[in-house]
Amino acid sequence: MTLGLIGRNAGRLLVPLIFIFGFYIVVHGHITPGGGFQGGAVIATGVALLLVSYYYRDCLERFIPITNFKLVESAGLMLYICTALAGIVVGSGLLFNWLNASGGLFGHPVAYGVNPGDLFTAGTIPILNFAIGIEVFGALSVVTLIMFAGLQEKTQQEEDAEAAESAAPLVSKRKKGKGGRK
Amino acid sequence: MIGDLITGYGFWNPLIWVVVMATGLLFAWLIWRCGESDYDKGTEQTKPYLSGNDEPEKGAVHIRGGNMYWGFTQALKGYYDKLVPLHSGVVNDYLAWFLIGVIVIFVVVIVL
Amino acid sequence: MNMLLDNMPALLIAVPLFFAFLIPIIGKFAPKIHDVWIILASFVSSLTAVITAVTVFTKGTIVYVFGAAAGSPAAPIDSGGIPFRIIFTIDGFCAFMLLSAAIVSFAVVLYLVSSQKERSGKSELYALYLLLTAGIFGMVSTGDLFNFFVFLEINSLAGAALVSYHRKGGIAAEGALKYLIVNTVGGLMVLFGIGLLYAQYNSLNMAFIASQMSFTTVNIVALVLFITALAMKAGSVPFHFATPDAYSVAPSGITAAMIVASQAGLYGLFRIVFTLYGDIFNTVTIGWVVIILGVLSMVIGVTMAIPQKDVKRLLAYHAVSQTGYMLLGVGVALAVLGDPLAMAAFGQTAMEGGLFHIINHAMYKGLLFLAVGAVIYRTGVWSLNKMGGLGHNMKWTMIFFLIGALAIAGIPPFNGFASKLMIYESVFAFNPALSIIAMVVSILTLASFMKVFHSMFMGPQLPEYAEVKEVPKLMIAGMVILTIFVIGFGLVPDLVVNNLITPAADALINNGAYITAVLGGGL
Amino acid sequence: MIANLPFIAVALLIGISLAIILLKKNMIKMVMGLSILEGAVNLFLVALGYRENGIAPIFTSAPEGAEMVLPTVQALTLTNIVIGVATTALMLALVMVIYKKYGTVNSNKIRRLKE
Amino acid sequence: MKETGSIFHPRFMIVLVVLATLILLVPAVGLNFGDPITSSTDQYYIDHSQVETGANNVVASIVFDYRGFDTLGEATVLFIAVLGVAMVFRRLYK
Repeated sequence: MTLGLIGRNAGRLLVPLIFIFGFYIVVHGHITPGGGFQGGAVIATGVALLLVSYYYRDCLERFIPITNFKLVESAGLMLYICTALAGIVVGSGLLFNWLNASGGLFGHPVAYGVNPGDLFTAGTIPILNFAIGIEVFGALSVVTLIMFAGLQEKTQQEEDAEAAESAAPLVSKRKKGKGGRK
Repeated sequence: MIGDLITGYGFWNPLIWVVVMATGLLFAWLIWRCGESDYDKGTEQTKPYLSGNDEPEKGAVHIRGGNMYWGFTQALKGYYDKLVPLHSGVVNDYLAWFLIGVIVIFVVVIVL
Repeated sequence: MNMLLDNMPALLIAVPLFFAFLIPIIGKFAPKIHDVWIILASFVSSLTAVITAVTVFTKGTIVYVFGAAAGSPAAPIDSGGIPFRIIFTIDGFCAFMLLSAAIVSFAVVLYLVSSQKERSGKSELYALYLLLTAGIFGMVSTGDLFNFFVFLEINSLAGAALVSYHRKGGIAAEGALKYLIVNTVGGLMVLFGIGLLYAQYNSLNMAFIASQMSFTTVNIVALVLFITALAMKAGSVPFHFATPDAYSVAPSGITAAMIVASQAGLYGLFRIVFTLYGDIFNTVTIGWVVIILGVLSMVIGVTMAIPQKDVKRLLAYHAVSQTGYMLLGVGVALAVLGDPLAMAAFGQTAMEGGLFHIINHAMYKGLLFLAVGAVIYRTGVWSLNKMGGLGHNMKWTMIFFLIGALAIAGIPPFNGFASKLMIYESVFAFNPALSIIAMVVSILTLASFMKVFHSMFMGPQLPEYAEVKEVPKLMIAGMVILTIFVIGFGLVPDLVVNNLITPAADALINNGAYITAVLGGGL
Repeated sequence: MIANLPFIAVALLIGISLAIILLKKNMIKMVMGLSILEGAVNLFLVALGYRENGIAPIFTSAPEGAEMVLPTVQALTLTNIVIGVATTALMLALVMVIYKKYGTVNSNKIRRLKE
Repeated sequence: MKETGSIFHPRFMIVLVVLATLILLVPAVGLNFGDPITSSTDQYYIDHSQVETGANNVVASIVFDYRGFDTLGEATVLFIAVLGVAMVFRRLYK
């Protein structure tokens, strides 16, 4: 079950554009409207588009398994919490904005008041934006994928495995799944 | 003293309680020792006497959980007949109870 | 080392989150170290909680500012004395709740690792369990209302997801869905109330709002929403319906942790009623509302428990019933809050009894759920009608269950008696009828546990359970930890009351200290 | 009172969502009602922060000297939206499992846990 | 005991909803739209966020700096949702 030629090609054309647009929203989160959540959600829309234009089992499962998306999500969260913990390491509180006005990465001197904006300002905020962008992208993609997979009918083998699991261990003469409930 | 819990009316000391209980048990044990000593294990004396009938099978004697307090629930039948259906298991009802709570508490707090 | 100690309140949340976020990566690359990882994670996070609590009890209230440079106060001068960052305010009551959560969560982990050995989806289970712990820690230590809401949602979602762990033919998903829907509505109502407060005081900080609190109709609406939604989280009648549904299908270890999770809702209720609204409002009315909720919970909880046939559902109804005791004790204190004479005579004792019951309930109800879970682990049966004679094969489990049952029924010398005694005597001075109801409920509790104990462990050995063995040692270890606290708190209640409960009660009654700790003495 | 039209709209939206979750028996519709409830609370939060003739609180290429609307509530709304997404996802997953096992999404029939 | 489910009549439910909506209409009387009673905290954010965080977007500076801890919690909520969904469907995608 896939879409027709037009659908698939439209998906193929649009997905890179969606990804780039989402990435733009993520990186410019601290100077324009937008940020990690919004950009991550836009990127996840691209994944959803792939999902409807190509079928789950045909495309996504082969190239990017669900567990990899979970790793992506986990990586985003780790980036967030490590940036937060670095605040403790440099001698301040958790989530301290230790990169701001440091002169280095994202530490450019800031122009105050109304200004056109500089990408390399705001210290840890772009990093955290990026982390949240990765996290939201991974999370929404994996939720979409799993729920899509959940729509499918189960095979008999899976049913058996599940029934075997839901029966508690030990005791031979137990009726499966009753558990003494009405 | 360690263990004294002042409750406003007096005090409660579990350590004294434990000591008193232990003494009581000691006395009980002493009294028990004074009993008959010609009670032998493994003879006819230890077998249950059920008016001469055979002893029933083990699983049949056990009083199952569902049968206990049957009398209690039966005596309070009117109460339980009203109470048990309230736990209907429908989510809509749960939220309706929440709204009832909000309204009633709001009225109570506003009026009083 | 000093750096770590200074940042302990932050690590309280950061450590479990850090360990939990790594679990999917571990599940992918090294699934064998799962068990070690979760035990380590839980140990470290419980250790941070205990260290934080001890620091609070020895040095006084901790105020921790997130994201600030080192040494900056919560309410800087240049902001006009407004705390504009998220802060953690950990006073005696918070520390007390932290301690109870830390003990139960560590004991449950030992149990859980052993009891879920054979099952799939462990990576998710462990991560969610850690996040549930983090949610409880966050709820009880935050000083910011919106942050409280966020942790409330973490708590609800992690709880609901954990409830659906065993499938049981869809019945677990049903319990989880009911729990989740009810708690989501509650959470959104809490957020609506937070919005109402924010609209008037333009701040989300509890201490700042408490210092500005005034008597307006909008505040009453917010108070009503807070009371109902948090009572629903705590599982008080008539908002308790989802509680037995969820508890009866959750894995037993998880249920023990969810007891603490629901008590975090109770914490929020007490904190908001006392600290935010304690000065301005007519506390007699609110106190009586809390008392009525408590009495209803006690009576309906225990009477619904008696005819139950499913053992975990029975225990869940007892959890509702015991929540009533806490509400009763604290409600009496709330009703006499404006009367210093009555407060000194019995209000303080009622409050201490109610708070003492929180930690006692966490311990013995956790123990009971673990013991019942051990029986279910070996037999695979929930129904009391099918059990019997298990005392022959599971002696240790029987002993632990007996201790828990005696404690919950208020039999000396276990801890339930000490707190119940304090509640009875102080409530008797307030209103004798309430005290008598509490005693009758206690008797019914004993009767109900007689039934459970008899039908599970007593009687001749049944043929279908001839092969049942004692549970693994790690599960026993989890129960032993809780048993030590049940017996210890029962034998030296005065030490616990003087060192843990009195600071907690003082922290609730004296909300000026809370405000001063955050805003400084200037205001 | 009529100047407070957004707040009235919030109350009415909450009323609509409560009516949905109380009266509809279809679980999917109940989840939709919860989404409306969450949207209503979000609307309330954002409406709290509005100032007359305020602009978005972003300094990039903003008009000089204009008053800005309150930014905190916008941040809170952002957070609450994501929490709402997470809740909805979990609820829908549970409804899917229930539908698989029970064969229905009618809340009157999803009551094996009762009494 | 009837087996039809809900114990409340729909009409009663509608009365409940109407009463609850009336309670929630109280803020519409007590608050002013477009004119916040006080704006001390927010004015502080607007005035100082550029200096303190270097971000032009005040909302971003609140979300990731002043209230960054909330954002961590909210990312955790999303993580929980993913774990929960993965756990519920754990048999289906491996």
